[in-house]
Amino acid sequence: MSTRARDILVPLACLAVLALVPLVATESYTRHLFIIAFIYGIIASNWNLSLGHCGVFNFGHLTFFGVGVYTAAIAAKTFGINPWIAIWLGGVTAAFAAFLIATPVARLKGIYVVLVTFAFSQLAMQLVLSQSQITGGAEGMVRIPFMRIGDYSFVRDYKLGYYYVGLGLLVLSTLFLLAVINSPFGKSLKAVRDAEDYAESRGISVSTQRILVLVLSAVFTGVAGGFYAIYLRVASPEVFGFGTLALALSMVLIGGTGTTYGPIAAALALTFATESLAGIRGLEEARFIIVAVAMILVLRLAPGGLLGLLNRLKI
Amino acid sequence: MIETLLAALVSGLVLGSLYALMASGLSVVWTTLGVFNFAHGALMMVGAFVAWTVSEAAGLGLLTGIAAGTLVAALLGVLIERLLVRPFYGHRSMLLITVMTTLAAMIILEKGAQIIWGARLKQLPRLIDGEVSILGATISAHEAVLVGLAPLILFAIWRFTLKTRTGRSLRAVGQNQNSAALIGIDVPVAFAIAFGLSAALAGLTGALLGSIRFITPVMGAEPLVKAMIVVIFGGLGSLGATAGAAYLIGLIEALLIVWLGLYWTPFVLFLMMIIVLVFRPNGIFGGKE
Amino acid sequence: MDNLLTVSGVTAGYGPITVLRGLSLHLGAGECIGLFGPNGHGKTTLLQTISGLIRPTSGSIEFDGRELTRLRPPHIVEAGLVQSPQGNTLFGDMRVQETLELAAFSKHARDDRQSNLEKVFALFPRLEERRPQKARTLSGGERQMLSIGCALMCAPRLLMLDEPTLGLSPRLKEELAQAVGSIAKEGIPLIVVEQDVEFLMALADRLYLIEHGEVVREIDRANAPDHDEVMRLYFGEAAG
Amino acid sequence: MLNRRLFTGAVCALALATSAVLAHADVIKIGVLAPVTGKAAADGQEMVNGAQMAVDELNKAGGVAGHTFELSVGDVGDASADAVATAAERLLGDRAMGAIMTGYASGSNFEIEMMAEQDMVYLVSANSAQTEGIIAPSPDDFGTVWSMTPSYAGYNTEIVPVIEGLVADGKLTLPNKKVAIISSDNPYSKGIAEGMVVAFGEAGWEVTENDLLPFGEINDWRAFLAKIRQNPPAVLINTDYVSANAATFMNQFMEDPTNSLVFIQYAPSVPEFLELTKEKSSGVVYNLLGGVLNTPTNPRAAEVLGKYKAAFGNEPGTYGPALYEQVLIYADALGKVGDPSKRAEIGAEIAKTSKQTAMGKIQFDPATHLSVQSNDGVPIQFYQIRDGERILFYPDQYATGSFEQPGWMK
Repeated sequence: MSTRARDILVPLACLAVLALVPLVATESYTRHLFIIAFIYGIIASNWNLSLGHCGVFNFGHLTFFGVGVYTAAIAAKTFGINPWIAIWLGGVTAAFAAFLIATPVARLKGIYVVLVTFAFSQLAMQLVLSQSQITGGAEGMVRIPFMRIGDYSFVRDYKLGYYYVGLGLLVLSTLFLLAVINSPFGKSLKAVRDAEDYAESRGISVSTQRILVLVLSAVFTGVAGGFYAIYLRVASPEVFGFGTLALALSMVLIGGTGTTYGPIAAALALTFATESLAGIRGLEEARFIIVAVAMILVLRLAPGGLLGLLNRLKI
Repeated sequence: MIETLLAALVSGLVLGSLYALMASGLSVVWTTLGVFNFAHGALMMVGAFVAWTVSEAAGLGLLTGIAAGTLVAALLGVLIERLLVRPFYGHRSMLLITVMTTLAAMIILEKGAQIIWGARLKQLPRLIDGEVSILGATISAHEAVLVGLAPLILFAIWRFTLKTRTGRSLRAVGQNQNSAALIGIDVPVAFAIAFGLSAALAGLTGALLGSIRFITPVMGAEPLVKAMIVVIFGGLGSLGATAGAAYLIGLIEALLIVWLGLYWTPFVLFLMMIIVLVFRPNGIFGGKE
Repeated sequence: MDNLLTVSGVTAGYGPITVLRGLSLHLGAGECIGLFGPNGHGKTTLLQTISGLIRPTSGSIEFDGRELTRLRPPHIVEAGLVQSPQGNTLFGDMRVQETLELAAFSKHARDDRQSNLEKVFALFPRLEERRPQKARTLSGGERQMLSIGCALMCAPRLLMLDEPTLGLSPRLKEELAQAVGSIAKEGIPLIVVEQDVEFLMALADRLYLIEHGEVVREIDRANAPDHDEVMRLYFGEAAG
Repeated sequence: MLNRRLFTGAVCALALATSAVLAHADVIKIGVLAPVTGKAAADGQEMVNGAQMAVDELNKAGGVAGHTFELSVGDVGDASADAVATAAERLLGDRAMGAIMTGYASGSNFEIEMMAEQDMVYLVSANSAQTEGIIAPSPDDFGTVWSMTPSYAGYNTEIVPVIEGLVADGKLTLPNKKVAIISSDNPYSKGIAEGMVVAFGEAGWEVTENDLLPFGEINDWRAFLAKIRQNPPAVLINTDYVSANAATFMNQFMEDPTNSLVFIQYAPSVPEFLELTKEKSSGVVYNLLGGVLNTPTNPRAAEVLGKYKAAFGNEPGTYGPALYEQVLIYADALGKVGDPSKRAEIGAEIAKTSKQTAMGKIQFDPATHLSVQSNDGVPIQFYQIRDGERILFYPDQYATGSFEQPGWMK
């Protein structure tokens, strides 16, 4: 099979399988896991746009997600905006937040990027906690309106509706990422990552590019956050917490920073793998250790991620 | 008003001493290897737990416990260097890869501690009981010991890096690895020493802190963040600047708590950190690049 | 086997890029040799490979009858094979005195630390003046002197100098050339990498021309070409 | 609200399917939704232990209505919404699941709606204000969800008459009528602090400090205490319920105590608080609503505590006994209904509960689904810690001792 065909046919086949899953998985638990995996897939693959494709080590990516969560929650609950619109508002505010973070970060390098973006995420969490009359503070917001189409309510359909909304968002996000990566802009990203000085000598403005890439990576991350709030009907400050960050990061790394599909595949694999361990009593702590060890092993043995490894082996 | 200010001053001194011990360890690894060790706080926690096991559970006394905590943390530090840092030397994005591997080490240590020591809070007895009054503000005698001990330890590290062969070799490796190797310094050994020394400092700090705060698997997280702020303020590099920044941040924090309340203090500290990073990435004491 | 150093068939490089391609050369006891050739063709890589900074993919390096190929830099320095790297700042934040003291790091060099220090200061009086200064504040020539001084502090049995006069003013160049000459006179065997072939010809017993990671010509004092031929060798062939 | 009718059919179909499974199953699973890992793991372990204890006991007695029980744990970790929802979904998705218990799972209790949507029996201990907020607008939609804790309103107001009563009885001498309050930014602490400010104000007290802290780990209370020492109040109240924070507060207060009665919300009831403060906390006052009522007049509590200690080797806080009682309340209701798949009926049976438990006599309020607070039901209990002992001094009918002026007060 030619590479070209493989790049198109394999994802399409996967998509077809995912589209048929709800016919087989009729109980809501499995569907729920898929929905959570789709959300993490969007987070991880978009994070990979800045981390893998542009080499910006953004430690505040989950801030964009959190901003999306709270935007949708406040829009839908406080202002009564239709949830279908509210989730897209999450993308808008996340992009704006990304712009705020990106402006100072664009000029920095290496560890400083890690530290500033980390500080920003802490700042965002403090803001959410302190503005409790708007955000619900430490306890968050509950009873966020759910989705419906006409008379069809997305509650009590065993998550069928949410499954397809989640899958749809994942597809849109992936198409968006592919479009970005294959555009001339996307190609210039690689140039910056691999040879910054050379890129600058060719007239590519590195800082403008970094700002743009952070903003682009925030859009669907924010939308995913909005969907997360509407789907779970809750917004709570734990989304800024370290646990979510570590999990998403391990998805990016295990999936492979060079690919678009790697983090998505890793999101699906890790969600189901950790969940299958979660049911075993006594292993609750151990599953985090297993994920951390897997992350180290991938970094040591297959720096391109597991999907990158498969690609190299021509499977 | 004056009394409140003095109380803040003393409080800042206690915080500053703690931050100085934490940050100097972080800084030793950073200056020698160019690695930002996110597992530093977790090593501190391990030091506290081991000290507790030896001194309380096994009943061998507090000083033995502190020594054991320091030693175990040091060994773990060497192990982390060997397994999680050394394989990536010379890699193009070594700095960022080691951010991730040390993060993974942090998760493993924290979760492992929870499995080993359980979820219930623990505390060590104090080195000395009773209270001490400084400038009209009262702190526990144990904290007074910490305040006195921190400058001594910092001074010892400073002399070590300045005057001893091993200490100088760490500095040499930090400044130019190849040249260091060419005069016969064993670079990997220097890296292991730096990591071990830094981890020993973390373990010692943790064991001392375990008498003031409570020992939990996540007790290292907050001090790590503060140490990060300190190292950034001081400028990633010199030990003296780091120590100065530690006391400065401790004082600022204590004053902020008085003026703004505990509520907004962390917010302002993070904001300051961002401003310093953006406008003076080499720290407030650091020179231009 | 009389040779102090034998390099045979060494292939080495940086990651996927191969720089040295089966290079061989040797240095007899008490001999000084010079390496020259165009930039980027492997002279520095060769020195780094001998010092153990780069591990060769094939070939062998023998020093004083001992196989060095798999040894790491500290053990090579311990054996007495020392390199003074190309004009760099060494350890910018360290003082001159400190740097020199530290340089006597290996076990065998430690005992002679004091006498070696005196020798270095005798050789480079300027360094003695600059003792309390930090390395980053030194001039280019002084840095070069410090670098050579450091190498001497290691009590070398074979000293490798990588372009000791690079980028220096003619006056300083002269000063350094004299110092290197007196090191050679003291009986320390040298391998010197230089662009200045005339300087090499005056110093070395034999010269190797290195191009594309190979020795393309060995020049003996006996069959020494005249100045014009050297120039042609150097520029003509390199360009072609 | 919930668009019920549309999906009644689907729900019925599922109910039939599950009943087919459950009717033949000998083993009913009891889920525990708890923070088994992460910061609150100590609470989570205790919840699991308490439920395990009840399950073992029921099984030893031969089960209920022919069914035996098995525990299934859903870890909510650090309580992020997806972790809670995923753990809840896993438990809900298990066809053999008969009921789910928790002390607390999320801070917001949002999972209550997930439970109600599937008519899952869900018994909760903490966060009764959030529970009330979700259930009170339409209690009928939450027929299977019940809270062991009464409304927190008592926390806001009862403290004033209790303190004034102590003064009137001559057991407590106060230097002035000032009160200083510090709270932490979470609905529980903040809500109670706000309620107290009102209650003290109405009783003619002067509130000298009313500070708010960020929610989380607090290692240094000295700046606040310095302000207290400037203007010592008669009563010093801290509503931060995190036991480590409260223990630090107590230790630092005792470095230079003022002539003030110290009241700390909830935290002193946690066994760790005593271990961590030792003699330093002798004299501190706290109260409990829905906590273990360990007095001679309620022998049930001593019995449960004794069993827990025998089984797990340490003293439990509230959640061990609470989860134990929750499982037994479910078992009672199951015994009456017989069929574990008739969860709505079991919920209705739980509503009728009137049972003497370790927390007092549990009865549920149909309007809020919370347990009812009263001196005959679940009382508010005031304790003083003295020399490592917890002395219940109010209400009188349960008292195990009487209040004494703390040693540090003049």
